[in-house]
Amino acid sequence: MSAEDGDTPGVIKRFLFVNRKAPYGTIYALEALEVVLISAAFDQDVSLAFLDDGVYQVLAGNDPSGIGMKNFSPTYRALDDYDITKLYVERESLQERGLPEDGFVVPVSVVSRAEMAAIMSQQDVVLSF
Amino acid sequence: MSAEDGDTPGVIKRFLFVNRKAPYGTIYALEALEVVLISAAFDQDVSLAFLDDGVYQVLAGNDPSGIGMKNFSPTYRALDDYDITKLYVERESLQERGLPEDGFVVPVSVVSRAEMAAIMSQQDVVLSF
Amino acid sequence: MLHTVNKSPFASPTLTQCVGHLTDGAAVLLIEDAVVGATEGTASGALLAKCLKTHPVYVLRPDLMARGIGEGRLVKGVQCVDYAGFVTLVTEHDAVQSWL
Amino acid sequence: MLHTVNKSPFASPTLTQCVGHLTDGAAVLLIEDAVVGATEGTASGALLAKCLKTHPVYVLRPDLMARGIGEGRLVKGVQCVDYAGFVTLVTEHDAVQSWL
Amino acid sequence: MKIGILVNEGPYTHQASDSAYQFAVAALKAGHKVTRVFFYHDGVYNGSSLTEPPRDDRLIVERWGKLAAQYEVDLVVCVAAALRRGIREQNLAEGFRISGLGQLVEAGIQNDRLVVFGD
Amino acid sequence: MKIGILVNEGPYTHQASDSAYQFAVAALKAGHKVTRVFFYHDGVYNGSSLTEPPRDDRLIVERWGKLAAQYEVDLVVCVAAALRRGIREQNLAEGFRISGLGQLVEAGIQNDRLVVFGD
Repeated sequence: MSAEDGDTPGVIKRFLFVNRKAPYGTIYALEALEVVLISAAFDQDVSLAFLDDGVYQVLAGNDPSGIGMKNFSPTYRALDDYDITKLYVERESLQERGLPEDGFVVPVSVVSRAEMAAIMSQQDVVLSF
Repeated sequence: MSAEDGDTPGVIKRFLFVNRKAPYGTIYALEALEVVLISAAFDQDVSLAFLDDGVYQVLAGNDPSGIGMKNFSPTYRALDDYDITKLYVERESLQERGLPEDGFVVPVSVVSRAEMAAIMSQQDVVLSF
Repeated sequence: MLHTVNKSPFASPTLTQCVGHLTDGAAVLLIEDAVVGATEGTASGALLAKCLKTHPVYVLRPDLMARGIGEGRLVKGVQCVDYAGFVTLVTEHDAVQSWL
Repeated sequence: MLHTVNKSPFASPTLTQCVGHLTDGAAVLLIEDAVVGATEGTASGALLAKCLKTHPVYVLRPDLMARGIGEGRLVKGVQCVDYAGFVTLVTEHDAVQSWL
Repeated sequence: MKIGILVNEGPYTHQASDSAYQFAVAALKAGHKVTRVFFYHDGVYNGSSLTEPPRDDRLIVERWGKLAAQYEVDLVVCVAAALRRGIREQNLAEGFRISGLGQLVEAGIQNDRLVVFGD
Repeated sequence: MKIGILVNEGPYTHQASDSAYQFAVAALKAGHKVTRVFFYHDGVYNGSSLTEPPRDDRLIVERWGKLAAQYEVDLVVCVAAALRRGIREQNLAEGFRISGLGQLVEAGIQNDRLVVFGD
């Protein structure tokens, strides 16, 4: 498929990709990222939400070499090249996990649960993995 | 395979099948039951533990016709024919789910968490699904 | 927004998280293993009773029947729907968020 | 008995249930997504700190590294092992119970 | 109304595929159009031509194919997810086609609703 | 010591197969015998000959086969679980064999330890 396939002129929808699972234990985080990258070709209004264990996806310092897997953290840094810059991380999820509000592999906006709820409510299409 | 394959004379191990997942939402309960039935042919000392959402597996009254699946509750009643009679249901799991200590599809022993822990500690082989 | 939850609240914090993210006009639909969470006398049932003051809560009846739970055991105010009702809920809300 | 847990305690009550079923001589090994539960300043960390008074708790280091968690952030007393250590734990206990 | 569906889990193991199917049938009966069902993650296993459940069980793969034929539903298996899991043209069931992730994004754009079923 | 392993999940989707593999390698290196790895539930997908992950990814199916050949590990895919999920002789990878659930019970009886990896 190419970007042209998806170019329905005039239609720009708000897409939210909801990430709630830890990386490496399952493949959802990696395959969700693959969809996000493809969505860039369709000129939509794309946002990514990281909450619950999804916050571990964007932490810096992952090293899965010991479990024989590839580190896919660098791919998050490629999102900026595709003009995907709305990455939201939920503050309450960080706090529950004893994590600080910095040390991410990409620039993210840390938002409250109420703000995250508002972001979710504004979407046209919500993709959960 | 036949019962003969597994007949290592003199070896009788304590097998515990641990069931912690609800039926129908996933296939684990059904496929675990298939292993239990096969284990009967090997003349081992078999016990079944139902705790957490596993307690829903042995409740009477399941009717999955509306979701197009087959009701496999009657299979639990067949266990008795194979001399598999040690079925333990954890009391605390029932209480947390607002369930009474009766109304099961087969005869079970309702045990406390401490008793369940003691049962688990006595096993040679623990199969979790 | 229609929010669907498919996991048992006894096995996952997903229902709690979903309820914590509801905004005006949102509704909750419990399907698959999540339906057990709507039973009275449970922590999740209490959570839903509170949620019902501001948001409608639905349970998919075929999934409830599959798990042997009678409608009479549900928290008061929770409404049962079949798959046709699921479809109606999807069309009546502007979008659907599945909490997986 | 060696008890292994592979789920994040933030996504599942499995670790709590496992700890509630330990008997004399039992040990706990956290693998896969469960390793995040051993970090200090969390509810699961506090649970494990209490558990450590009576039972050893281990974390699989390769899984910890994969999730970007430094050993310095673990609850004091939790021991890191690699896969060889996992094997040793399995052989040193009379049986293994995987909490899936 | 035009509806798209995403299925993230394989047949039999998780209820996701069953729920998606029952939902699709109800939507079609209500007069809506289910334009596409996209199979991602383990959902690609729904497109295997080799499944053979016990005789008294439902035929998940076949019934998707029949529904697609009857109502012109586009059943798309994600190529990347499928290759990783051993689903290719040679073991692809009737009624399914293999294509790229763009088809999922497109389903989000072109339908009035996108409903996700998974684990 | 003789060790048996049960794998309940498919390759790539869950870490279970990876963890089981790394554990098996470590056990063999320590001089133990891994007599059998039994694949049940979605674990049967580990025996698919058709998986093709991206070039820079690990080859889960192949490395099981190689390990089995090097150390004489019996890789058994459960027949009932496999039929339900579309794994048959025609798409069974090298090094694996299809057999009944009795092989799992037997692995529990005949080994000193049985270690389960799943979801």
